[in-house]
Amino acid sequence: MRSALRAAALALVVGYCLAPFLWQVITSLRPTAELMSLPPLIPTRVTGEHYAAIFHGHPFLRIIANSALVAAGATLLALALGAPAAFALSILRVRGRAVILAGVLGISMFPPIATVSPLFLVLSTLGLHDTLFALVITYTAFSLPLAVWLLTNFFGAVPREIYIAARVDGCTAFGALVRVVLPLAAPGLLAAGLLTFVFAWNEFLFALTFTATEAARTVPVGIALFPGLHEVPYGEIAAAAVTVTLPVVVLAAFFQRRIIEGLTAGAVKG
Amino acid sequence: MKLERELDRPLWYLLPGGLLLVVVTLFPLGHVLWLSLQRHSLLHGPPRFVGLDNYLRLAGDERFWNALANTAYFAAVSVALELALGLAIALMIARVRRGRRLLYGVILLPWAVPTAVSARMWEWMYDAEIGVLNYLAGTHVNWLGSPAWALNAAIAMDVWKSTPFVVLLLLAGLQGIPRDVYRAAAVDGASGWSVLVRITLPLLAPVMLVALVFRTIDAFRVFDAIYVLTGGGPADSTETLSIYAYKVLFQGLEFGYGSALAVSVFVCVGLAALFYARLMREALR
Amino acid sequence: MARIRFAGLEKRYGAQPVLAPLDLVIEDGEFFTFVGPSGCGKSTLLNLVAGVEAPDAGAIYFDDDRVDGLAPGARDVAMVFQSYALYPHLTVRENIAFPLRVRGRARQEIEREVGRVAEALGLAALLDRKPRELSGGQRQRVALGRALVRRPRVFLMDEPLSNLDARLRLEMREELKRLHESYGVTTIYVTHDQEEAMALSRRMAVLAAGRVQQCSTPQQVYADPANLFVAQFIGSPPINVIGGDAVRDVPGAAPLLARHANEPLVLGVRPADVEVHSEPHAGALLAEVTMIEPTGSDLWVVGRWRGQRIKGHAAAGPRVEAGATAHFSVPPERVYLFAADTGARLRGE
Amino acid sequence: MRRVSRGARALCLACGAALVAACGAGGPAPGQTVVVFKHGKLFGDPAPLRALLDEFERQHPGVVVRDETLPAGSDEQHQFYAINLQARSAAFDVLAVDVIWVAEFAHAGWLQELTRLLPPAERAAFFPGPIEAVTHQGRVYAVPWFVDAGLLYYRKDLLEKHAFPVPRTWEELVRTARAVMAREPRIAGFVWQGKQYEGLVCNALEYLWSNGGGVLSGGRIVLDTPRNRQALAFMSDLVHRFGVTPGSVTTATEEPSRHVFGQGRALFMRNWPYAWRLFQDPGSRVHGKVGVTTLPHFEGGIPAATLGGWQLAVNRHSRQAAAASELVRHLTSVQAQKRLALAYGFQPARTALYRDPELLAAQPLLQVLERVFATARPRPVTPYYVRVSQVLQSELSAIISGRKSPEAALAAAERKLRKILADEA
Repeated sequence: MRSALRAAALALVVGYCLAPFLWQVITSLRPTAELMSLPPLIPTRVTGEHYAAIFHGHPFLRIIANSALVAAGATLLALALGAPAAFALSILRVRGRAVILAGVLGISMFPPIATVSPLFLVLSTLGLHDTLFALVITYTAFSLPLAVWLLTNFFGAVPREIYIAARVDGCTAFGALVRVVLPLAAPGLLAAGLLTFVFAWNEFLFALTFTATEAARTVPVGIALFPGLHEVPYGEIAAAAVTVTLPVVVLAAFFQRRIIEGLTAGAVKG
Repeated sequence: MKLERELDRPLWYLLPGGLLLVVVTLFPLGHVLWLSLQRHSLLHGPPRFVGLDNYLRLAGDERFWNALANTAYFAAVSVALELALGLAIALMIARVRRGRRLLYGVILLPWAVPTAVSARMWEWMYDAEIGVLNYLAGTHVNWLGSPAWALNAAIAMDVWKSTPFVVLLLLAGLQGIPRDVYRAAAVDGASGWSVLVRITLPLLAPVMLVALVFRTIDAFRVFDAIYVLTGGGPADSTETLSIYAYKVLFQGLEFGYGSALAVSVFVCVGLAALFYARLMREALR
Repeated sequence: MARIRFAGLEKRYGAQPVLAPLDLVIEDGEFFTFVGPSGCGKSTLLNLVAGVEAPDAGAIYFDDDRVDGLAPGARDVAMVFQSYALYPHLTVRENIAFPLRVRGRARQEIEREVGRVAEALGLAALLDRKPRELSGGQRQRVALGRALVRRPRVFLMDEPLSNLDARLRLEMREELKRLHESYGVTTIYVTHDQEEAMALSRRMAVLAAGRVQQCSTPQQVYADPANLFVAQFIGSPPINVIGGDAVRDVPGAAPLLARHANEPLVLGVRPADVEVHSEPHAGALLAEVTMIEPTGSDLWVVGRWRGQRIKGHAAAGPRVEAGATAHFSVPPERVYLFAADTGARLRGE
Repeated sequence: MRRVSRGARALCLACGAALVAACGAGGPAPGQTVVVFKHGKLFGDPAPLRALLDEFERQHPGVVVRDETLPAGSDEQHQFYAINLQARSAAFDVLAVDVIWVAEFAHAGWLQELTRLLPPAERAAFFPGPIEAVTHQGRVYAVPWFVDAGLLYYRKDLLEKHAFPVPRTWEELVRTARAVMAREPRIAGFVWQGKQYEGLVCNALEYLWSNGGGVLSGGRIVLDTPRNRQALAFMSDLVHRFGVTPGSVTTATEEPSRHVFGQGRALFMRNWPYAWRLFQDPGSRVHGKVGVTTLPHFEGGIPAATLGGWQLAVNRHSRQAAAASELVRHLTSVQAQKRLALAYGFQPARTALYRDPELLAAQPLLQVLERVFATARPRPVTPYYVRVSQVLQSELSAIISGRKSPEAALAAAERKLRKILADEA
């Protein structure tokens, strides 16, 4: 009996998590005529018109490309800046590292609203308004604290003797970082990178304020402000939402062990 | 051999990251604090130093207090639900072996979907006339349109989106508990319930606390969900601090008063963080 | 090769001295050991020579070159660690080749050198394995290979054998000695195992609380300890120590005591020099036997004399039973005298 | 900084290059003055507008007109102009300004005075509402370009079927709606925009004005009056007492209400003229069944509609003010407005065009729209409109969501608006 109960509970959990997304998929395949009427829960016939529409009418491909570029850029930069910092904090054991780490964690708590207006003013006057560059820099800065925190934990797992061995074998400190520490902490880099990517892929407030046209508009803003002047195409919004969710879901499912490692390393050691 | 002094000082490694953080985070925060002491509206002439006027206006602004109340309510209820639901789900799936990867993938889905996108999904489901929730429940509730329901509808969406995060943390915490602790409990004849209360929960407390901190701070910063779902309406019943600050800053273009609002959000988040930091230190002792 | 000279080398962690000023010379090609209990500063000294830590005062010279300012990689020093510190993500071949590749040596040269060292250490069959697929002994040999391959001026070994099981440890000890003889690289060996130190080193220094207690050949340190600490630390089973008034009653000690009549004294005699007889024996102490320890090659007897513990070596003849009494002979010429307060060695002229 | 890996450095260069490229095409040829015309994205083929600009270039040799678009969102355009004008930018010369910004921008000293283009004699050629919107302290700061206003859509077929005339007063509308709702299955009486946003202010003002009330009079807040209370009570009763408007009005903007009416599930609708064109589509479920007229008014009140649309102004910091003014005159001329009306379905700001046979043939709706635009009134013309609107939005939303009584909401709104005006003075 217990196993039946457990199976039912599991089904409930899976249903709870999937239902909204499944309904979105159904809506995206529902013909426009049936879109607004609900008696038929499952559409009588399935149509790909909405998927065609979003890539035809709206610069949707460009928006997805923007998001991917910004998220990848921010991830690379966050790792490129975060790894050396974490290396200094964990293996080089810089003095005052507990204070630095606490400060970094403090910064990660900043609410975006607190810094969005001055950033907006500065970026506008620098003519960086509505550019991908502005988003990359902002996202890197806002995901750096978490990245440094995670990487410090992951680098901490690398035995110190191995670093000393590399130094004695002739590497400079930087050489040891690149040749020995980074390869060994690769899973950590991947976990931190993934979390940064998902953060940048999901971010909304900065994207909303810093972008104006599809030159830099990202997915969350693109979908939030999807309707044109006159149209609220619910079918197309559903299609857009599904199109945007799939890659991230695949990413998450594929790298889920890494993501969980990242979350736990960050949190459990928190 | 010449005396080659290797530049090994660690500070060089902290410099690039630190510089970026200062320029893009600390400096703007300082700038906001400075702006909040000025009467700086883009539309009405050059900025003028006015000291604490903005904060006095803040204290007297009933819309600020309404936003603060909404934010606190949103944070308290959403975090409580997320922890309870998260714990239940974590305990339920902790011992699943078959199809564990698939299960984790499904659970990760809500967390992976951008909040703005899931807000559009839920807005479609919440529609009073053609929404699926009303259709399935046979009700005709104006979820996003009535002051009584709107904020709770937003909370429900946030719970759907953030519970996976809590589940994953707690699962990690559960895996952290060594197997033989449970074997010892079994030997001692402890039953399911007492194992949960006397062993699992106490050992899970630190991780639950971490989940609590992360979620509370995120909940206080909520913006995306509300902006897309209701825009703060109806009748300001879902207007949170971030939303009100955004309206003052980017619609009214009043950067002085808007900055004071932004500072208030920062203070709330700071207080919550400090409160939890102290709680965490006690819990760990 | 290199002649290592420490000139007033000193290291403190905050105000707490970790290594008192050290002046010492290690000859070229010598196998020199620092031995002492954990926390005595021996690992710090090794780190100073390796360049991983910087001294607070003093200098280190390899021949005439001052090296304490140099980066670890620039000192041409090789190091073997207690935990082996192999690169887990690299194969055995890549591990051994690592120091050469980092220095940008040519590919053929690297292959040749790695082959040579692998042959010498019997690792030829394991070259393509990853460290986690090897046994403790094999990993230790790979660590040695990584150190040998670059023909360093100095070898540093930080308790390399302590992670191995007892039998393998003895085997590796012989291998280390053989390798040293064939390569003759100046080696600084650090261990807490005094037996190992004595077996391996040409000269050794006993360290305690960051200060060198004695520095000379193993035989000298064993036979002529500079103070009570050295006497107790070196030699197993540990030296018998008799203190208090009982010292004066030890037969045969009189001539030694003559010159130090009024000082509080401590007397030490090595169990190996004490023979135990069931019948009375000239110059022997009568003690009640508390425990018998057979070790195959010989039989150790532990007794209680005037409330103090004494251990001796049972000679052939009738067996001595626990609980009975026995005679522990103390040869005056094998007795050491120490000042009770400072532990300094007192020598009779 | 050798630590930053080559990857990161390459990335920064790539973004930097993208930034430079985005700055726009090459500079003008020497000796030519370039007039930059900045405006919101026009939905439709850009060619007709370009043709007008080319014509201007032919008439003014040596002048080149560059046309730059902004995103459609009103907030975003507002931010863009405010940021650049406050920073005294001269990157654009002619700008298309929403009706509610003119007073704000003029007060901030960002617009060139254009009274010369629109002397009092010439103003009669335009509808009175837009003229009032572009005048600040007696001086003209923009020329109306095209006009928008709130309309009443009704189901001609259902009114004929149940023999009801087109309602002239709000009371009549409610009576008709309730009667038809009783006989027609699953149909809403009257749908409009009630979400807490700018649209709600447009809807509410139409009740206030049509009952003789309002917000501002002579620069002073006159809100908490019996007429206004009666008007907003009616607005609330549409939902809570008469049941003519569904409760979901509190989340409705232009599109959702247009969907409900377009699906044939509503008798009356308040919306902008753009919806009419969508109902002309043969595929629409209400094709041929829709009538349009001016919005009803209260007994003894006057018809009124909230004014929308765009005006053309000249940037105060523009270095080619003369050429820019000429461009404004050209684009707001009768011929230009006619061609734009034909190309994009804009409603001209000049009254004469509403009797132009060619235009009437293309857009029969213009006949009705003429009467509507004649009664169209701008939202309270004040430099602090954005703050005024934010207060109105939340108080009006409180009324229709039943959270506050009209009396309480109006009292609170009056107090807050007074404070804003005192604060800003």
